[in-house]
Amino acid sequence: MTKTGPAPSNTGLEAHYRQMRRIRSFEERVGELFVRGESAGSMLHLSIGEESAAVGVCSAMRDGDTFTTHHRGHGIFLARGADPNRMMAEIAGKATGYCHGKGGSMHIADMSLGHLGANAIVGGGIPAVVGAALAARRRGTGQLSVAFFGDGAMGQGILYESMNMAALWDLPAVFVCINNQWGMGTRIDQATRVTALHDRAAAFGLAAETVDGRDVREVQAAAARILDGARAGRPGFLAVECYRFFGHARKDKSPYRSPKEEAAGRSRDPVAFARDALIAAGMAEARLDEIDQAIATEMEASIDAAIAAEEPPLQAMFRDVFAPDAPEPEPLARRIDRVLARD
Amino acid sequence: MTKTGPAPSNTGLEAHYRQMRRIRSFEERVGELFVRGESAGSMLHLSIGEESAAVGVCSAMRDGDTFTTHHRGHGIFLARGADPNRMMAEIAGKATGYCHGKGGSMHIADMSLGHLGANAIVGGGIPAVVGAALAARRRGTGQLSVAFFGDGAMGQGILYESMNMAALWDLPAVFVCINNQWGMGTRIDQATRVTALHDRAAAFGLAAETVDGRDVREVQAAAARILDGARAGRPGFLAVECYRFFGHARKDKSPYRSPKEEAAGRSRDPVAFARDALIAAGMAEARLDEIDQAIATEMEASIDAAIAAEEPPLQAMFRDVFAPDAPEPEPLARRIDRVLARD
Amino acid sequence: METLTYREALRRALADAMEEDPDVFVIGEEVGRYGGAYGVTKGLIEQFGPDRLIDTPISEAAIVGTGVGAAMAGMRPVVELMYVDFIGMTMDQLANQAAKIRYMFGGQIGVPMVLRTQGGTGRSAGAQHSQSLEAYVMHTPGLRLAMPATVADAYHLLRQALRQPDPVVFIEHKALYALSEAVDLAAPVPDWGRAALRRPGGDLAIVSYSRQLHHALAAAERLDAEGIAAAVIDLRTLNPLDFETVRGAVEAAGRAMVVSEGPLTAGVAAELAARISEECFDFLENPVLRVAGEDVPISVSPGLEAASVPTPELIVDAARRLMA
Amino acid sequence: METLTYREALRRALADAMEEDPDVFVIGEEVGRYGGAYGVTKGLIEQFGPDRLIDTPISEAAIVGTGVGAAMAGMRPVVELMYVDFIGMTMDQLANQAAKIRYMFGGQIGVPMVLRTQGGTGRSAGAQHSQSLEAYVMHTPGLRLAMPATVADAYHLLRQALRQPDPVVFIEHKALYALSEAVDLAAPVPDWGRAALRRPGGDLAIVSYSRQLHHALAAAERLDAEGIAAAVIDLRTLNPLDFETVRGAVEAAGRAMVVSEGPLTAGVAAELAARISEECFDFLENPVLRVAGEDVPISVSPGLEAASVPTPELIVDAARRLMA
Ligand SMILES: Cc1ncc(C[n+]2csc(CCOP(=O)(O)OP(=O)(O)O)c2C)c(N)n1
Ligand SMILES: Cc1ncc(C[n+]2csc(CCOP(=O)(O)OP(=O)(O)O)c2C)c(N)n1
Ligand SMILES: [Mg+2]
Ligand SMILES: [Mg+2]
Repeated sequence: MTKTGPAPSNTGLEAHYRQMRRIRSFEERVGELFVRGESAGSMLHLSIGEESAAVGVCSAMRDGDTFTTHHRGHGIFLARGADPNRMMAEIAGKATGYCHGKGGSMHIADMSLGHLGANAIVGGGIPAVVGAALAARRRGTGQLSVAFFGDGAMGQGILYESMNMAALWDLPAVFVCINNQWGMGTRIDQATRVTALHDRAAAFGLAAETVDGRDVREVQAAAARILDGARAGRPGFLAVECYRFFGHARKDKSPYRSPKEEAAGRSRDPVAFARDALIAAGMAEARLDEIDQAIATEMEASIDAAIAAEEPPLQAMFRDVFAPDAPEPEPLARRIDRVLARD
Repeated sequence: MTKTGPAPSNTGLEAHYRQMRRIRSFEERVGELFVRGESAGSMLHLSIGEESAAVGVCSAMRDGDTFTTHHRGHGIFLARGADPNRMMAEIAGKATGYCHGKGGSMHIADMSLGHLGANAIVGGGIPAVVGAALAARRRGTGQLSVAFFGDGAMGQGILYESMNMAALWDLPAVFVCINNQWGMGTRIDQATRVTALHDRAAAFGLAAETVDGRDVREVQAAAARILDGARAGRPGFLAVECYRFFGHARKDKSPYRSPKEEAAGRSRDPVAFARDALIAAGMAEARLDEIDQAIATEMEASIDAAIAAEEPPLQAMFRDVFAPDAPEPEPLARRIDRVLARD
Repeated sequence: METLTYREALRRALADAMEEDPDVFVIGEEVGRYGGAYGVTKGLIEQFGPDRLIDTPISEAAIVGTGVGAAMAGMRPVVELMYVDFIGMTMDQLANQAAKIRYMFGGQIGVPMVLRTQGGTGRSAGAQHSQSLEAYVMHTPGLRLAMPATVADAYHLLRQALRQPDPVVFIEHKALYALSEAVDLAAPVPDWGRAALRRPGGDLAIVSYSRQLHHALAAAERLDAEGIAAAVIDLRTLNPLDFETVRGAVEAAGRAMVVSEGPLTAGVAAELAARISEECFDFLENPVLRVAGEDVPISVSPGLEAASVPTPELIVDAARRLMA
Repeated sequence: METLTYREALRRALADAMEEDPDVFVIGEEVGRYGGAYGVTKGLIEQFGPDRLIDTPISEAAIVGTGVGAAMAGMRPVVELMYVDFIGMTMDQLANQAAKIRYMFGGQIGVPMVLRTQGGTGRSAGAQHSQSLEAYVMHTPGLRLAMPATVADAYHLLRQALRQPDPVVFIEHKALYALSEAVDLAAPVPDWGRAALRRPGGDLAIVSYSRQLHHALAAAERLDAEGIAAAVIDLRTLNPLDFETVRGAVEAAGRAMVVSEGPLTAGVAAELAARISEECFDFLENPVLRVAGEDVPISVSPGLEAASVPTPELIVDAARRLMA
């Protein structure tokens, strides 16, 4: 039975910067994988611009805590310790990926890191944290469970059902809305009349806050408040305000929004903000460049490894529909042979 | 195309009293139908104790307005002008009922009265009012559409999805929660942490109020505010606080709640309250007794007629799966004959 | 031997499983204080407390999702869906999440959740409370599906379901709760995934499950009096499907009928008939007959309701023609 | 004659219907400004305005419910569900409300709503964005189901669907949007509910629909070169189901195969195979073969994805064995 770990320590701005830079760099490589025609499909949702949400919240989590993410979850997963090589391989649909090439970008997971799964269904992963929190509370493990989702998921009824249950049962559950202002081509104010999202959570009895995502330290501080509360039995909600720098998925060029808006959004870059803050605090630019370079090299390697990796074998198709000791589904071709043998 | 009618006129306390008494009397007869073994099943949900919600809100509606109800909707339907005979026949599963005995208590409807249907799915009828309101707005009919549901439906995500869309589009839609404190054997505070339900609607941008259901005039006044606002494009939510006097369904004796609580709940009887108010305002008790007696006679007749009415013919089973000009599904027995004929 | 009802056997199975395994818990609407809409969990909250009989708000989708998360976190949730008719609100959590998690995540984890629910006609409960929706489940890769017809199976299949590493949809029949049988729960039962030959017979094989099994048995009894020996198979689980038992009976008899309460078109009866037709082709002397629910919603009128699904009379009648 | 893509034909059908009938409107996620996830509604908002191309929040259940209400109020909503995979969130509104309203309310009113969606494999979109879920719909009394395979049908079936008095689920195939064909939209087309014999042939009848029709046709072409004449039927609508056309081809050929992308078990192929087996029993020289999707979720790996559903090669191979 997993127990929760100690309070996180590596939470200074430099550590945050490194993590955010790793995410940025990884996502850029994902884009490259797509351009090189090596990704499995085009359903790649980059979290560039949202690094502070991932890093700020994840740095307030502890070992043993569990979480689910939405379709734009690479950054969150990295911030919780994912191996970029296995991630990239999964995104390329390869056998060496986290899910052996079956899941892909939108269905990546690692139980050993508490990642209960990314989800391609908007809102689909939210109620699982209620269940995980219930389990943690019953077993007294001290774990909490965090659901990460986008502003678009505020349209899904299951979120409210889940928040209501978490509040009713005082569960160690936290709902984190990464409000990047857009759900595909729909701006938040085109999806709802009230854009102060945390009011909704408060109306169900959750501790609820909204935080500006520009400064990762503020995100971390807000997340720490909300998470600590949840661990003590007061579930919470945190909206992190940021901006989706690029299109919805890799092919989308966002024709539905203005360059001016994009420029304004991108000017609130949490990675650049942290970099500037580090420099202002006396860190040498050269040192930062070194960090960036080391990260770029690490991430670059993941892309080559992913491209070189093996495709999953065809027989894998029948594996893991059910647990390994159960018979696998009979392949159609074999069934046809059998039926027509008519012996 | 239906247009909305003029503002309702017959809204004095005496008229309210009559309507509430009719509902009370009808529901008592429904209980009798059950006891006599003549109802179709035991899924009969009596609205005794909630008459002011039905009458208060419905009296603020206009001809042409549409509505959906939940499973406890007899009173609402009566308050909108239903024929008790056709209702009782439907509840008995008879051919003369509103739905020819196919729908029953939980699926009763009358399009000509704007009743878009009762629903046996908690929350199931809520989004239809968004669609009806959208249609009314587009056609400029002035109609509004009201969803009636219980406090239990506050647990259903589809309510929040629907309220969000109504608010986003400024629709003439109203959400009325008849908060009778119980959903089956679950008290409202066992289903949610925050029992101030209107806060949730406000968080989506609706005009939202809670009103005590004891005095029908107050319900009517609150409903008029909310409905007028909705007709002008500001959708609303109204919670009417009342008490479910009896069990959840006809067989339930409510062992899960205390006699003391029940006595307190029943002491807030809206019918008795209106009667007392009429007497206090100078109306003779004898006159009230006369009214009650006339209503009892009317309702008594509905039960006899329902019991005497014909069962639907078996062939009705295949009717109305699709529109009348389409072929009906082939009955199984005929199909078997055909298949085995092998000519 | 003891005499138990189907309802009591289910309750016993839950209680025994909860005794044995502290990770088992029940969650759903009215499962605790109320004791379940059909009384199955009555008394269990007194025995196991509110932490293990968790009453929920009316939030089917999130309840199933909660079960998924709890199962992933190592618990053994029994999620109760009050009526299978409400499955429509939960299909995403059931079919896109529970059913696919093991597969999508490359075998990292399973979802050992049991979704207990009940379906079928018999209570004048109308179109939204009387359906037989097992075909949706059977069609979904990744879900197991058990449908007990007998008191012993109410107990044993539920116990077995609670030992499966994958999600099991467990559909009871509302008209069977009061079924009372003398059972010896210690007697051997077929393994999980094995059908039971409930009655031997060499003239005709009738394949059924859940309440229709009893109609099939009643029909077989009457057919017997007419000199027609009908074998009756109780599938017990539709996934896994024990086709070998079906094959044996069908090939021996040369004539087959499948009986299901769900609507005919694209239903369970279609799968069974298709499979028998293809796999036992050379043995069939007559087409495989599908006796199933009419392709109509269920009416509240008791007369229409009863006529919407197979009756023993219809089965007898069809069997006679099939043998002619 | 003009050359159109399937996508353009759908767009044209929507535009023509909206021109003709002011009650027609489109509602769904990203249908307006974005032009639809697969670009079907691109440009329509400029032509018809945001009141008739209504962009919604991400609320599938309530969107379908909104369509139900609007249809009851006399409008003709076209509700777009971005992926058929999301149907799980809407099944209650679809199957308990839209499908049953006419029946439950004794014929008082219908729900003339078209639910447009798309499904199938072909884009490495993974387990939750690649399914073929038409069997859920086909199994539900009260729902019509259309699945166009050709450019002309993309147009005509959608126009016809928009004239139906009852709810129609209209499932496009994501791999067909770019299909381009020379069509004469003024030429006669089969009525609503009629299948089309896309290729005559007396040796074998292949029954299919949606994208698999093209695989079946490609297979028939190859089989022809081997001297096997396969008739290929495009069902066009699965409800109504034109069984007479199927019967004609099957009885003439004596051998039948059904091809569907949906999972094998309890799927559309099961219904078709069961029905052919029972109704054409005396004409069949071989079992009806079901060629369908494997009973597995769809992987994101392009190789596994492609292998999970029927290919022309598999159809050819199966046909050869069936003829042997
Ligand atoms: C249930 C469901 N509906 C619709 C979609 C299609 N879709 C995928 S992402 C998305 C937008 C989500 O927006 P948001 O939640 O804000 O996340 P973001 O993409 O901005 O990170 C939509 C509509 C989906 N995948 N699942
Ligand atoms: C979706 C759904 N879930 C559960 C039920 C079973 N059920 C019927 S009524 C009810 C309680 C509803 O409570 P509330 O909404 O407060 O209405 P009330 O009965 O108090 O009028 C429940 C749980 C149902 N019919 N539909
Ligand atoms: Mg967003
Ligand atoms: Mg209530």
